[in-house]
Amino acid sequence: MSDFEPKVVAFVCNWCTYAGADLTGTSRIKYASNVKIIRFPCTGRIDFMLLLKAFANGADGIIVSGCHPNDCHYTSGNFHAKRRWIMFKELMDFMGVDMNRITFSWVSAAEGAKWADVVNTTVTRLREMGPYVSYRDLVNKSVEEEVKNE
Amino acid sequence: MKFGIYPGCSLTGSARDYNESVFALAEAFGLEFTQVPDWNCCGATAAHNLNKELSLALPARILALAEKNGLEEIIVPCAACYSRLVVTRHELKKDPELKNRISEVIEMDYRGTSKILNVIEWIDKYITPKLDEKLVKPFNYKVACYYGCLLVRPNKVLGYDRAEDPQTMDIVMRKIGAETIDYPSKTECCGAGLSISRTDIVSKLSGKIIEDAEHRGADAIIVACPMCHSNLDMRRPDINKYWKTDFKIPVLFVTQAIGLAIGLSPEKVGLKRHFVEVKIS
Amino acid sequence: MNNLIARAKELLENKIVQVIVGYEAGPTGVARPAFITNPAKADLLIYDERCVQNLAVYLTKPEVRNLGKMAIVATLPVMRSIMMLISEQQIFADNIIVLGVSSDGSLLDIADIKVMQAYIEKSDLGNPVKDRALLVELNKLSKEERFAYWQKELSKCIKCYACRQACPLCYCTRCTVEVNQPQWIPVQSNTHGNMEWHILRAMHLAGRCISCGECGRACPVGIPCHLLTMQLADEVHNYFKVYAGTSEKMSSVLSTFEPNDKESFII
Amino acid sequence: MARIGVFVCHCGENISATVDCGKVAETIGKLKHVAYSTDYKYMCSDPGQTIIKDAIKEHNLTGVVVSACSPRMHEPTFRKACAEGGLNPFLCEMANLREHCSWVHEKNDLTTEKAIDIVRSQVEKVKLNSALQPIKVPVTRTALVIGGGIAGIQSALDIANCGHKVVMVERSPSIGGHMSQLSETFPTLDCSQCILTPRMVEVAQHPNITLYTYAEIESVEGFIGNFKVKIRKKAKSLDEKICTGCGLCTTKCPQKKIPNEFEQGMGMRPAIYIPFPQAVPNRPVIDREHCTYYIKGKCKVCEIVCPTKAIRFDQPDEILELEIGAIVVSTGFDIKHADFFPEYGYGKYKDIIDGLQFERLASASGPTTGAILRPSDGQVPKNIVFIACAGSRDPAKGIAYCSKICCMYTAKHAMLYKHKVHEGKAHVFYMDIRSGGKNYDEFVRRAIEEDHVNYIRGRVSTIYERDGKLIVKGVDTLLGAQPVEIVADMVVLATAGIASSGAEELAQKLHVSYDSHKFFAEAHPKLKPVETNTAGIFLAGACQNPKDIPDTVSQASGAAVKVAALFSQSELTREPLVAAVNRSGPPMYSTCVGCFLCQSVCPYQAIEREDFKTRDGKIIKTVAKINEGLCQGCGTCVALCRSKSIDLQGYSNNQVYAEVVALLNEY
Repeated sequence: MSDFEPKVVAFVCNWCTYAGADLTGTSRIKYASNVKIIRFPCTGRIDFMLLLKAFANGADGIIVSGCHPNDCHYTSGNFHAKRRWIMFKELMDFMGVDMNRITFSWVSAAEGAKWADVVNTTVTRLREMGPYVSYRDLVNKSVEEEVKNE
Repeated sequence: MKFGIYPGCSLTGSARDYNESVFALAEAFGLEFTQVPDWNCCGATAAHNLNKELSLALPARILALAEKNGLEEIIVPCAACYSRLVVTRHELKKDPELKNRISEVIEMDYRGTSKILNVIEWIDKYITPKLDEKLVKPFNYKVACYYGCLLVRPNKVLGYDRAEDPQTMDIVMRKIGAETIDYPSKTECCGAGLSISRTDIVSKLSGKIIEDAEHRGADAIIVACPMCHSNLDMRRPDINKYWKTDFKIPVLFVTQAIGLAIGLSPEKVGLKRHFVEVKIS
Repeated sequence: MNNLIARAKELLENKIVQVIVGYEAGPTGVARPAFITNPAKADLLIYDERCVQNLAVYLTKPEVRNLGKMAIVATLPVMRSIMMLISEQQIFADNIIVLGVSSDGSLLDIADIKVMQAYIEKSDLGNPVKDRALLVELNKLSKEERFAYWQKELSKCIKCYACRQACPLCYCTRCTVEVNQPQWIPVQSNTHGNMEWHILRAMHLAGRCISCGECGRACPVGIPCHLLTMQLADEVHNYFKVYAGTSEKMSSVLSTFEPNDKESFII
Repeated sequence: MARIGVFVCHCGENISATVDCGKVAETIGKLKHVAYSTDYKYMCSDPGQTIIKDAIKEHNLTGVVVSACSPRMHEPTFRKACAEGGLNPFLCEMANLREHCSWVHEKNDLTTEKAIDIVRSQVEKVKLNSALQPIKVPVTRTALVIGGGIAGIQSALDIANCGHKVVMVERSPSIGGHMSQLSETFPTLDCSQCILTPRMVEVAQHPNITLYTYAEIESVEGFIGNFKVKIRKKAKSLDEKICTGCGLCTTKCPQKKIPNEFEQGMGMRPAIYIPFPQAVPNRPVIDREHCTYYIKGKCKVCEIVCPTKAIRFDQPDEILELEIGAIVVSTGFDIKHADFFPEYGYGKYKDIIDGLQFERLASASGPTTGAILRPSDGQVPKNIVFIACAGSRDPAKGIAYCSKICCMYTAKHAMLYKHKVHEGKAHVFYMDIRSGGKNYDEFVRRAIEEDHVNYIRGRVSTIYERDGKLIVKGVDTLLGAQPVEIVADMVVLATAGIASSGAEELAQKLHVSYDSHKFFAEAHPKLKPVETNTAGIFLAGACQNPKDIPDTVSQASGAAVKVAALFSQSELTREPLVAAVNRSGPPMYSTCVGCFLCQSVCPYQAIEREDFKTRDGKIIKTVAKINEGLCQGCGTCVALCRSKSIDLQGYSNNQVYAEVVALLNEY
């Protein structure tokens, strides 16, 4: 377990966090290579189903990040996203899905260092938590169920 | 409707004149009070300088007692007591955790359901509506209404009248026939509790308040706070000595002025207890 | 009840409406929905404790709509559903007459939407009492226990989508589960796919669920799936201080925002 | 069958120092549908771009992934290269191997593996890209300028001089705005009217400008290039074509006791009035609220005296409907008045006035013809106090912002006073002197050093009247917080600038956002200060925040250029990365069920309704429709849509889904 490296997918908006991660690069700040970024125009575009798809496809953790409140390039996408994540988080908690596997953050285009920090903190936490077996088992078990049914 | 009254220390001591006039008015208008049973000190200016929890627990106990005895409204004639009670209600409302802690300290359940009225609110609600029919001797004087600090401040907590140039007492006084003057010293500091320890400061500050009223041609200063009254009235010799003046302007409680206007005798409203003579024509 | 029948007759006879949507007793005595177009048949209408189904589900069905202007026997959840459907522009207030029934079965005088709104506003809008108790129990469990609980429950799901069909607010003509570009929800019924379906359903009802519990009642295998949407209805009220279905002008919690919405998990 | 080309850039050594670019190209080259994969030192260089262009032709590529730096850096470069190579530019994606990989990780196998994952996800995405065409929107080349102050005047003239039609709407009876009320202007002390009135006349006479005064915006619909605007022309109660503006009616009107708005209430005007002598248009209007005829039903003196019989008592309001291409909002500002200040007597002291009232006192055309006389008794004040930051920079009063113009005009006021009352004493209480601007600080220094204005750094706690004098109590913080008491004859408050009344309602009609103080919000505080978040609507002047004349005029010209640029072509071209609601044949027409929850999430009001009807006009179904002219492509509606009926070009459900799957799975 000690050499476990979590797979992390980051869902970020183009205008703040993607640009912030660009700044991390330009500033040559190093962070864990476990994270892979998917670019969206806005946090408002991020469908909660995509997060489930990431877990189902083997992600051990997820980062969702966008513009700070009031900084949205589209003025309000992040506010809508915030409400969506509040609901999603409460539902996941209620269903027993471990929300410690998802980091929600606001990282602006100027916060290159914060981005590195968000990634590193998340990866460190996930290393301790280990692979997301319970969700993956669900998928694997489901495959087995089908095989049995057939 | 059962009213409570919380007299506090001054109404039973140095401000008996105030107490008498409040009760005289109540009697004249057929209103009855129940004193909050087993009441204690409100903490006044001393407690909140020493210990925040104590300064909240003391008034909270008074309020809890009022609730326990089914007093939906309590009138608090002393402005300092009024301020402490309202501030406590405010603090406990915004912090439920603190409320629970204080409830434990006073060993009583505090809910914050009793309404707290200052003397002018009480007058506005119960006296003013019937004032016209009872008015027999219009108070035909030019008066300076002096509110002091605790009746209107902190404005955000009390939410009562305007913080600068308050008007409620002026309106009541005009109703009984008085002419109210434009009086910028309305909320200036009288020196308050320094009355004992630094009488010189009180003399200086209260002197300015009196000078301004006299200068503007007032016949009387009207107050609604026992502390203000004692500083402006009882300390008059000190003030005159400090300023080398001979200010003679009398200082009346708003309840006394109303009492006179509805025909109560000067004795009945406690005027004889004043240090500065109140000459009634 | 006689009032209800009389009113129904009057509405049909005077051609104010073409159909009454209500309850009648089925052959085995179980209450079932009735669509009464003939005034003579209005006597079939019943309203008693057997009548639990949320009839609002029929308001958006073309088969019922095509019958013409309708009157509907409406309990509180039905009224709230109607509010939601009006606010989401699925039905028009002018096209419907509400035959409100109170919890004790008496006919209410719901003259218009304003009256209905006033009635809704003074009612208890929280989840039904028995479901509240279930939610409290579930919330007491540890995360792992809850995960196990839902896995066990959801493994039973056969993806019949009765929960969706019974819900007055699942009125989409094409559901996400029918989208295969991309295949958001696996077609087969397996625990993982079932779970994603129920998450999707609950999220789509977040801020919209009016706590009628119809989805749970409709489930043929007894999954308490209504608890998912009811939990969110509670959370909606916790966070945003609103209950769904209280006004015809209501905008859904997830399609609006306040700049100072509070949360504690975004870093 | 997709044929993807992958081009891995070394970026000199920026990428290749930590990522094995050769290995990336080789691994990716083995993927299904990847027809060509290569690496090169500098992909963005001319030879690099040539590699791409040649490969597109040679391998008949259907998509390109350039694996290099951030798309925020070079996406336009490579999309252009693809277009030149004959591939639709929107079939090109970038994998960010530099900022998101090589620069932030150590050199090791994991880093190269991550690079491969990133490229693979872009390959999967680009397979699903569609060839998109830029969106063309027609443009109506007529601008609407709302507000006829100096900002509106400047914008209108600049746009009109570019040869475009302009409609100017002003709600008061004359254009000119606050600038026409000013006496002299800082820092040059030239007369405001002298520099403004020629421009007002120019507006009235310009062949390209149509002026509607005493008119307001009723409603605004549509989008950039294609607004439909309704204007309410309030009844002036006279026929403007016949009226000669002789003004006889205004002298004969028996009702003369209406506070004159132009004089800031320091003079009176009749019910039929021309706001000021230089007004444009120079025609009177009847103020129906105060006119005796409208109140009591009789009078009609103006009708009797009018030599041309121009009075029309029964004239109705008129609604005009105009097609507009762009809108400049220049509704200006108001100021707080003395009654806003409890500590200064809630406005009860006549000799405490605000800055605009002082302007009128100092103005040669004002109520005192330029003499500084105090309102209470008409005496010349010997001792005058100016209080800067009255209300501004005071969170306790709800106005945390700096009103920007007060420091300068207070210095000007003090100076004007000293120039007129030589023996008088002028005191200024200030918090800081903010005099950034060309020749501004020199101006303030002149007031202090040459005109000997007494500047006191500190706030004024209270003002009250005693024996006919105003007692000003303050503090001098530069003298160790020493209390200061000044016995003044008059006090001038430099009160906070606030949004013009009705700004909020107008913003809502325009669907433009505004801040908590009701000032209109710019699209970006630094890089888009003239634009709003609604395309085609621009801001000029103090409707955005308090501004002085030079700033206002500059911004007004800036807004005019934005409008002129928009009008430079008959069609508007926009990036096609917008949302779309699906369509299909009858009977479905669309999977959209018409709940319109998407309408309330859209920040741009880009979602409209489309009805599908039978031949006899009966509505079968109403579904959402995206206005491509307005949509900015945020995609919030896409994620909200329950039936997945909306999708976003460039970030489609299919594309992002494929990205997630590809990032996590090796093939």
